[in-house]
Amino acid sequence: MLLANIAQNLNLNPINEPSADVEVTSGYASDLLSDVLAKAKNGAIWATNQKHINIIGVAVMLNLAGVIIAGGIEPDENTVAKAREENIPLYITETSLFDVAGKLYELGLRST
Amino acid sequence: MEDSFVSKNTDHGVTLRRICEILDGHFVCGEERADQIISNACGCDLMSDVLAFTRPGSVLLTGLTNSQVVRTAEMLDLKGVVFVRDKHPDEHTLQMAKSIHLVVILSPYPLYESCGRLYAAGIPGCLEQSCDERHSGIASF
Amino acid sequence: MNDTVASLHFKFEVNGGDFAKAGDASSRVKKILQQIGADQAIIRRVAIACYEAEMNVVIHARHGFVVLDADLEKIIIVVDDEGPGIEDIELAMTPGYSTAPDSVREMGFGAGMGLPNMKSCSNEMEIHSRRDVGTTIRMVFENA
Amino acid sequence: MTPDSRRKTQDAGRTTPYNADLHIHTLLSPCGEIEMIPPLIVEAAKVAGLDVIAIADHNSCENAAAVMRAAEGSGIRVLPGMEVQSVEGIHLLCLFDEIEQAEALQEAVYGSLISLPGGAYRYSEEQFVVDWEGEFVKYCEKRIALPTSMDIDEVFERVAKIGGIMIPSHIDRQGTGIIDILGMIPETPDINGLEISRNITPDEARVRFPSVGNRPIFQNSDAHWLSAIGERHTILHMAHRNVSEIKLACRGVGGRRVENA
Amino acid sequence: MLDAVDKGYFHSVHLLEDKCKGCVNCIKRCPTEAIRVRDGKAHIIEVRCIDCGECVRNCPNKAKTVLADSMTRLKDYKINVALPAPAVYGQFREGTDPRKVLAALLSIGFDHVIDVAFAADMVARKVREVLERPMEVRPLISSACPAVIRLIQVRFPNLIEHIIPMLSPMRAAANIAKHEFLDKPGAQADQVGIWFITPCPGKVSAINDPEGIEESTITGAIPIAEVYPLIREKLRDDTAISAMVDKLKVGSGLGVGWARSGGENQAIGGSRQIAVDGIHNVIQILEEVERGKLSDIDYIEAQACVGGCVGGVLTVENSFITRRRIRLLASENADDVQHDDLISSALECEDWFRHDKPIEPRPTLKLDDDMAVAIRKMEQMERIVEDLPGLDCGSCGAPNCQALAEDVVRGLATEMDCMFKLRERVTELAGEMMLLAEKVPPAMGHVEKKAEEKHAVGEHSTKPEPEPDK
Repeated sequence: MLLANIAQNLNLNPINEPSADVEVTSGYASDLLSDVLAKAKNGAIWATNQKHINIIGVAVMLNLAGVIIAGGIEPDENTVAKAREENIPLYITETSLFDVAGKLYELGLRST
Repeated sequence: MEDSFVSKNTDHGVTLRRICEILDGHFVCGEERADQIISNACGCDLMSDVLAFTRPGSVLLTGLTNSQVVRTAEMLDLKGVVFVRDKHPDEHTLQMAKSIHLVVILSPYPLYESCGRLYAAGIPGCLEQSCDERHSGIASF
Repeated sequence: MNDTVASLHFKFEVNGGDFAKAGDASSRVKKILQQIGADQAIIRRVAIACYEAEMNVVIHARHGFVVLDADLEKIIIVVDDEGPGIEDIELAMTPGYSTAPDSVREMGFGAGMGLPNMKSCSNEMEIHSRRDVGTTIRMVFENA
Repeated sequence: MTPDSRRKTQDAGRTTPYNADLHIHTLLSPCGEIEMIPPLIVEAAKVAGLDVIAIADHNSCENAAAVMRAAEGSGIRVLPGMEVQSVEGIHLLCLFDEIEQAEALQEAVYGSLISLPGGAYRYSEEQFVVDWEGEFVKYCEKRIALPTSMDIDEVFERVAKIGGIMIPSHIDRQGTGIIDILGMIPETPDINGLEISRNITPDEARVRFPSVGNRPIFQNSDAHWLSAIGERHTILHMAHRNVSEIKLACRGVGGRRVENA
Repeated sequence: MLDAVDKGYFHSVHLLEDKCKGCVNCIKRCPTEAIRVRDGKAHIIEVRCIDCGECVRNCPNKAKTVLADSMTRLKDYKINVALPAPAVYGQFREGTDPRKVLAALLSIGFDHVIDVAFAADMVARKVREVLERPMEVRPLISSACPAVIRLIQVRFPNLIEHIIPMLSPMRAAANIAKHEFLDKPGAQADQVGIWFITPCPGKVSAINDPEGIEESTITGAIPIAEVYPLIREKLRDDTAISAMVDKLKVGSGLGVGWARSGGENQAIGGSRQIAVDGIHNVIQILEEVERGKLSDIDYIEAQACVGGCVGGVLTVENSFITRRRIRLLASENADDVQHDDLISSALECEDWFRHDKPIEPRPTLKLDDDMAVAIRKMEQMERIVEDLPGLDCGSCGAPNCQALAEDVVRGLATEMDCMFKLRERVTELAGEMMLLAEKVPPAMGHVEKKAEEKHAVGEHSTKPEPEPDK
C-alpha cells in the first residue's frame, strides 16, 4: 500500500513528505522506542505519541516508511528538522493512537 | 441516589470478557469483574498522554507494565488494563491492581495488533479532543 | 421580604472550573442553616440540592451565584449562572442524562443525576434557561 | 562554570574518595516503605558507611529538608533532590546542594502535576510529608508518581539553570529508563552521567547499550526500604561533597573521578 | 465564660494553664473550632470538643494534657483485667510475639488480659454480616473511633444513622471481660477493675462518657505510654514471661491490624469500602457522605489519627514504624485465629455487640433555640463579618473572623477583640482628640487656619495602613 493512500485515508497532516510514493508493508504502534527498535519491520509505518528527536533516529535505523505522531501532539522543532534532514516522512494527526492503529489495521496493514 | 457512571453509549460497548477473547488473552486479576461493559479504548505507553486522553470507564492497552499504569488506571477510574506483547507486570504492580479491583488482561499481540483487533470489533477510541480542551481537562482536577 | 419578619439573605460567588473551591458555597449554606437551627432532615436536603446546583455551575458555566434566603417558613436557594444554558430541560431532567465533560466524571460528578436529585430534594423547583446566556434554578424548601 | 572558578576548584588539591548513594526514596514516594523516615534513613546510611546520600523522591523534595536536618552532626552529607518523570516517562535524578534549589525545581514540577481531588483518601497509596523526627506533617496532595508535562530537554535546562545535575535514573529499566523509552541515549542534552539499576554491572551496561559511550556510570541503591540503603554505591573522588564537584568528577577534572564500587 | 454553655460532657483533653503561652496553633488546627484564647490562655469549649487530640499533638508548649488513669489505681481492686488496644503491639521491636506482650501485662500487675484484637476479630465478622444484609443506609460508618463518633454528633448530626449499629472492639472486649469476671456467681463488681490500655484521649472519654450504651463496663483507661516502659523491661529478659505465653489467647493478625488505617477494612473484607484517616480528611469524607456522594460505598473506616490508632497521642513509637510493624503482624498471623470455641459462642451473643441506646446528636452550632432569634443573630453576625478584616489571623483568640462574629452575637466576645478593629477605633479616637484639642477659645486666635493644617495631618494618620483585602 502506498503512503499517499494511507495519508489520504487517515486524513494525516504532513509535516515532512519527501515523497508519498513509498510502499508501506506493515504497521506498528508504540511509545517505547526500544520496543520499536526490537520489533518493528523495515517499511513499516509507525504511529506513536512520542515527539522526541530520537523517533527520527529510530526511523532511519529501521528504514521505516514513515512516522505518525498521534493524539494532536506537536513534534519538537529539532525533530522536524531531523526528519527533513533524513528524508523521513512525518505526519501528525489529532486522532488518538488507538484509532490510528485501528484504522491502519482496517486498511489491511498487519504488524508482521 | 447516584447512578453508576453508565454513559450514554453503553449499548454499543462490549464486555471485558469479550475483549479478552478478541485479544486471545487471559485474565491475571479481576476476572470476577469481567462482565463490565467497556465503551472506549485507549492504546498508549505514555502515562502522561493516557491522563490527557482517556475517558473514565475505558480500557487501556499498553506495553508498559510498571505500577504507574495502575496508578493512572485508578486515577482515571479505568475499568481494565490490557498488557500487550505478553508482558507480565511485576508482583508489586499486580498487588496494587488487585487492591483496587482492576481487571488486568494479558494479550500476546503487540500494541498495534491489539488496537487493530479491538477497533475492528467496533470499539471506538477515546474521542479526540483539541489541545486546549485537553489542557483545561487537566487543569480542572 | 418584610423587614419585621426575621429573614436572612446570603449570596455566594461560584467560579466555573474552580474545582478546588467547589462545594464551598454549599458548605456555607449548610452551616448557616445549622446555626439558625433548621431541621436536620431539611438541612440535608438543602445541602444535597445546593451542592448539585453549585457543581453544575462549576462544571458547565463560567460564573454564577448561590443565593440563600430563609425565614421561618421557607428556605429558598437560587443558583444563577452565566453559561451555555440547558438546551432541553425535559431531557436534562432524565436520570442519567449528562453533558458533563469526561474530565470531570472521574471526580464523581456529572453522573447525570444533578437535576433529578435537586427536584427530589426540594419542595418546588423552577428552571429558567437561555442558550448561551445562562441558567437560573430556584428551589424552595418548606421549613417545617 | 566560569574559567575562573574552574581553576579554583582544580587547584583545590587532593581528592578524597567518598562513598555515595545518590538515589534514596523516603516514605513520601508512594512506592517508598513507611519505615523510610529521616532518622532511620540517616541511621541506615551511617551503618552502610556512606559519606554522601541524596534524597530523591518522585517529583517532590518535600522530605529532603527533614533528612538534611536529621543528618546534622552525623557526618553524612545529604544532597536534596528529586526523581523527575519527564513527559516521555523517563525517570531523571536531579540533585542539588541547597534545599532552595530543589524547591525551585519542585515549584516548576508541581506546576505541571495533577492535584489529588479532595485529599489523599481516594487513592490506594499515601504520600507522607514528615519532620526530621519522622512525625507526620501532612499528606502531599500532588500526584507525584505520575509524569510531569516537561520533556527531558526542559528538565535538563531547568536543572542546569538552577545549578544542579541531572542524571537519567536506572537507564536499563523497562518503562522508566531512558533507553527503553528513547531507544538510545540522545545526543542532546549534554548528559554528564548515567545511573544503572542494581540488576546490571557497569561493564554489562556499556556492552548492552553502546550509546552509553564513555559517560561515567553511577550505581545507587534506589532504596525504597531501609535495608536497601547503600546496597549499591558509587565512589566519588572529589575535593568536597557537593554538586559542582560531582560535575567535575563526571568530567574527570583534576584527578576527580567516578569509580564504580 | 465560654464554659457557661458546657453541658457536662466528660473530656479527657485539658489545658495546663501555666504552660500555655496563648499562641494560636491549637485554635487553628481544632476541627470543631472548640478552642479560644482568652486572657492569654487557651480555653476549650467543652461542648464542642471531641477529644481527638489534635491540639495535644500540635501544641508547641506541651500545654495540652490528657487526663487518664494510672497504674497506681490497680491497687484499689482485687482483680484487674487489662484490655490492650492492638496498637500496643506496634510499640515493640519487630518480631516481638504479641503473646509475650500480653504475658508482660500479666507480670506488671494485671491478673487477666482480654486481647482487644481478639474482640476485633469477632466484630469484623459481625460487621461483615451487617454489610451483607441489604440495608437502606449507605455508606455505613465504623463505630471504632470515638473521636469520629463525637465529630458526627457535633458537626454531622445528620449522619448518626450512618454509624454502624455495632459496638467497637474495645466494648466487645469489655463485654467478654464482664461475661468472664463479673457475671460469674459470687463475683463482686466493685472488686474487679477492667482497664483499657489506650492509644488516645478519645477512648478515655468514651469510657467515662459512653455513647450508645447505658453503662460503661470499663473501669478506666491507662495510656500505652504509661505501660510501655514496664512492658519493655519485662520483654528485655523474657524467660519469666515465656512460660506464660502458651496459656494466652491472642487475636489474629487481622484483628491486630485494626491498629492501623486500612486494617479494619482488610479484616472485614469486601471491595466497596474506603478507609480514611486524619480528622481533617474524615471531615472531608463526611461532607461528601452528607451530600449523598458516596452512596455506592458500603463502609467507611474512619479514624481521627493519621495512620489509625497507632498514630494516637498516647502511644510511644513513631507511627510510621508502628504501622509497618502492625502490617507485618497482620500478614504473618492472618489466619491464626485461636480458640474457635469462644469465638463461636461469642458470635451467638448478640448483646456483646449491640448498642442499647441510640447515639444522640450534640449539635452545637445553633445560635438560639428560637429560630426567629437565631435568624436575627445570623443577620447581625453577617454584618459583623463584613466589617471584620477577613484575615483569619487568630489574634482575637478565635480561629477565624467568622468564629469571632459568632462569639460576638453569642455575647462571648466583642468586635474590639479584633486587633484591626481596635486599631481602627484607636485611630478614630486619636483623630477626635486632635479635633478636640483644636477647640481652643476663639480669643486665642488662629483657630481656622490651625484646624485646617491639623486636619490634613489627621487625615493622613487615620489611614496608617492600606485596607486589608477582604
